[in-house]
Amino acid sequence: MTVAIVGIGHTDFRSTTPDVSFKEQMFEAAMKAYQDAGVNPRKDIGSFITAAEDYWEGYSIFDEFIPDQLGAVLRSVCTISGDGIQALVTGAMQVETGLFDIVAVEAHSKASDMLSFTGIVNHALDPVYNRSMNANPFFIAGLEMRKYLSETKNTREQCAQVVTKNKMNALDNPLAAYPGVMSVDEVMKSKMISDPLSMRDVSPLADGAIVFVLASEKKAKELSNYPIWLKGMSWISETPWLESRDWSDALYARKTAQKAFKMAGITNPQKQLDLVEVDDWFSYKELQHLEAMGVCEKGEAGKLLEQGKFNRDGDLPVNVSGGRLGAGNLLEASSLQSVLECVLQLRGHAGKRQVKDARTAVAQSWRGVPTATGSMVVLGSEK
Amino acid sequence: MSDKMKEVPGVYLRDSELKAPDAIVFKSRPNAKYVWTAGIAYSGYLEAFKNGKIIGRRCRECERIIVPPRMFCEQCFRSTDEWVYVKDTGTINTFSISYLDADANRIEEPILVAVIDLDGASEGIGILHIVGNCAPDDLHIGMKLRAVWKPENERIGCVTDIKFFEPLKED
Amino acid sequence: MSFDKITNPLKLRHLVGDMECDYIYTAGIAGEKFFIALRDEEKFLATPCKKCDITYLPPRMYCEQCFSSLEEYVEVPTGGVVDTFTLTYEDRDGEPLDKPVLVGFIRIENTDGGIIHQLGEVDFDSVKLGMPVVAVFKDKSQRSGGLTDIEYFKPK
Amino acid sequence: MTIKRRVAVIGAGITSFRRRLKETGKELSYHAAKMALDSAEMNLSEIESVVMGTAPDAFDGIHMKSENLLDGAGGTGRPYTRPFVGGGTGVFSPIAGWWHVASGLFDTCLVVAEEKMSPVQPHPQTAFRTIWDPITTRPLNPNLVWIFALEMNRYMKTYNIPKEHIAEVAVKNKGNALDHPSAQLAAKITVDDVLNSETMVWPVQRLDISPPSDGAAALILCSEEVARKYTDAPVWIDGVGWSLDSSYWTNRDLVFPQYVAEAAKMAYKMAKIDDPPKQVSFAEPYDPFTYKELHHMEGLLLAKKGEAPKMTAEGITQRDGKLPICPSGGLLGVGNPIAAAGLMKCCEAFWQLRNEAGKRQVDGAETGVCQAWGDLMQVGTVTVFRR
Repeated sequence: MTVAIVGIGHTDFRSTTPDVSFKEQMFEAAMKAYQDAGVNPRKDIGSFITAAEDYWEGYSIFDEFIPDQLGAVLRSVCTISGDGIQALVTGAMQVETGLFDIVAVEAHSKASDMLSFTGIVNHALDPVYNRSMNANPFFIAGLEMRKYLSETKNTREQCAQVVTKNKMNALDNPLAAYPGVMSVDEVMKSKMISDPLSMRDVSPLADGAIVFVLASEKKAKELSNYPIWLKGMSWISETPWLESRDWSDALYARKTAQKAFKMAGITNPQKQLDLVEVDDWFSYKELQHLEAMGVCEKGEAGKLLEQGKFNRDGDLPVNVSGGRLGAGNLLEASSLQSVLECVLQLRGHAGKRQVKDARTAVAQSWRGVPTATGSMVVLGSEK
Repeated sequence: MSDKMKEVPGVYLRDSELKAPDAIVFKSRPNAKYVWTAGIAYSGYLEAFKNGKIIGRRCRECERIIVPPRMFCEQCFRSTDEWVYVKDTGTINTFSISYLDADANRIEEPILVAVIDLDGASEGIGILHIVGNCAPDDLHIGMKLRAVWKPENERIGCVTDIKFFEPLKED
Repeated sequence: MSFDKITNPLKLRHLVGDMECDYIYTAGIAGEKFFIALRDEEKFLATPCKKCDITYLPPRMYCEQCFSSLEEYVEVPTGGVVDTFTLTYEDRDGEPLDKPVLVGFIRIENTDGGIIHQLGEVDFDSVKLGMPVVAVFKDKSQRSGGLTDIEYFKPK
Repeated sequence: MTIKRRVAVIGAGITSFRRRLKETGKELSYHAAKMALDSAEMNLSEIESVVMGTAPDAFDGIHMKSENLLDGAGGTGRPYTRPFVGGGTGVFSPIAGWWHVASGLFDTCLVVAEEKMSPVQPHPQTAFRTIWDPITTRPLNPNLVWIFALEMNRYMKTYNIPKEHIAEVAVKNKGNALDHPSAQLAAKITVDDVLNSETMVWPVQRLDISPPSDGAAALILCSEEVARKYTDAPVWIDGVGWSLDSSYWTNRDLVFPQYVAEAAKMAYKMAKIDDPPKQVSFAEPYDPFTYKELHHMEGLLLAKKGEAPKMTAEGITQRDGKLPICPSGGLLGVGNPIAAAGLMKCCEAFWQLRNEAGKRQVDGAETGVCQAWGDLMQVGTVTVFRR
């Protein structure tokens, strides 16, 4: 692949944004991204892609409402009803075909427009087999967390440490919606949602928009002094049937990592990667994803976390941005938040939280309950 | 289908079978509630409605006045520059006569629907609304209309603060 | 980045609404067979894929791994083991429940699948992973075709 | 613009289209995908990527519905994506499949489109209540047909089109559908039947509208190298185009579908077509309403502005005419499970170009164009197929 990210734009992430519509939010992120890339969307950009889901937005056919504020009227525009990274790789594929030189990719969250988030998640469950129980759909995470912890011998305390680490990391991320100094005890004693999953194990929702400008190799070199290259990419869906799940292994993360690492020539992730942004929709997911990706052995992540290896100054910093737990759960846009962090780090623009000599980074995502869909991109400052 | 393949799969299910007492079916209604943020442009738009006026935005680059207002010009891709009131009169760009309600049920008294190009806005800038005080047969493209507002104390800042548009009698 | 913004919070407007409709879902070809056997005969039917050596429960019309059409339905026990479980404190809308629900994933014997259902006649503290459980069916008169025809799974 | 590599279609599958089918969405997807694989004599194991095309979640009544559907589409354990452009999705999904293969990232892609509109009660229309802007439009309590009637009226008035000419589209398509085994509303009707049918939203009458349906369709896409292994008669995707116009549809002139024209120009440029009426042997423009077929013929530059109705009245667009339009029977005849209906058109192009369309076969089919339309009268998706 020879596609690079040459422009980034974003809003702040906030628990609520009553002052702007999703369109005005997108407009701000798009304006900044085009400015950053030095492109005019009305002339230079061939294709525009948004990641969005109707029920997150409260509109059927949300695709209707995206072109104007992206400068995309009467151009090639589409929605990917999926994760932000799926939209990003769609853009990369479009560039690779030779059809376009420059593509814009957008994802956002206007989660605060939802008054019944849990009810909406419940509506994602299979209507025949999984909706009859009157339980918060996060029971699925409760089931998975118990099985995962029991099989790996990782502990609830270690999951709580993921929360404290990510909120702490978010303190140095000016975009983050949920930075904080939270003790392990404060996580452990928080209200139970679905035992062993407690309230603080769940990432809190936030609003925000992110736009990237992608370009072919030739254009990237013209446009940017610091193009960030997509060196590996992969996205996999595993069975949607909860009844066929393994319940402890994140198979989608295992398979995406194998493929993306192979593409990027990564054979020893711990050594070759300078930072990793993994999905932490739920605290245990960070540990589960790290193990599935092969960053460490199954059952090792909790221990390594305790040893500080995943801290910002550790051997392999994980979720320096704060992840979903610290920066806020931006729904489909959270994976682009992870990519954004990687790009800032690889450009050397991450300010106080800059990881030294960052050259190769990974952003990994999961679409949340009840899915088993995950994506990954490997990014590098060198081609 | 290809002439090589002879059968198309799919088992037709009648409404009566679906609703039979022993049918294996699952019913549900989602809890999917929202509070859509109007944002800058639409908050201004609704505020104007409350005051009995229609407001748009001007883009100084293409010099268009656009309604409904937006904070960005989709043609020039830049921020629009200022608020501009337009008139509450206009011309029918196109119309239709509906014998269906929102759930596709038949209604006796048809609803007259029109896109109304507003006076004072740029050419071709219209809004969707209902037409009243008009016989269906009298409706025509190019017809001049004016807004009929609800009384001030009934206006809440909603497009329905205009009850409907009615034919403008030319004197 | 709009040039103009709103500085008076009282002028910020919102509209409330929903995206709700009533839905009736069919159980499908395999689902209908499964639920009729469950309702009328207190039986679990599964569909084996011989090629992949997977026995699906709930039964499927096709094998999702190799796409073989699955036409043979076999009866399997109405019990299995607790593969994992959780105690849920909130209802499907995220509101607190009067009494938390004990939910398990029960791996059904002789199959590669299972059923997510409530666990009964057992305390949260006494449930163990791997514990054998069996389905308790509702009275025939109360069954309507669906997993709700099972009251819960109880320890064997 | 140099396209990295050519993409072939080597298999197609379809279910029956009906008001309601017993199968779940997954099962419908499976039926279509399996038929497509069988027709290509291919196993699922040879599929490297999967694209799912399906219209709004509010029909099936499942949030993130593509996740729920994926095992039926062969998505388990594979890269699986759902591109979405409203009603345009059916013809857009093979475009997404095209970039999966043309990019060089995958050698094969299974493209499936599914729609189950029947779960919505009391009528699928109810799910359309939520497609509107909640600030400017929803308070007016609109019905979806309103806006199409507005567009139709604008089109008729501008070019002075007699309703009789528009009615010919329903007569032709429902008649063509008599030869399509999936068809839901195939019938031998007359222009008078259309003109005398109940008025829904004037000028739209009952027989101007395609029905809501359940159904699924599928295509197998692959690289040239793979295609040669499986068949001597691949069909090529030689042009793709898509375009989305402004959401502010009351600020646009509805008389001409500029978005379709932009998409068509993009696709024709790629396919090196400079005189579409001469170089296109048949077309499957999107026809959820009678006038839309005509509107779209003009958008596809197959007819001059305002002239498609006359061409239709003259019989040029009949299956044995000079430019056959919707030889499948279209949405008006075969049915309208939204995304699946769009992909049905692409399946038709595949069968026509392979000379496998049986009684529906068009003579000398060399190049076929499929097009779909959607959102708020806003999106055009165009694919050019060649033998």
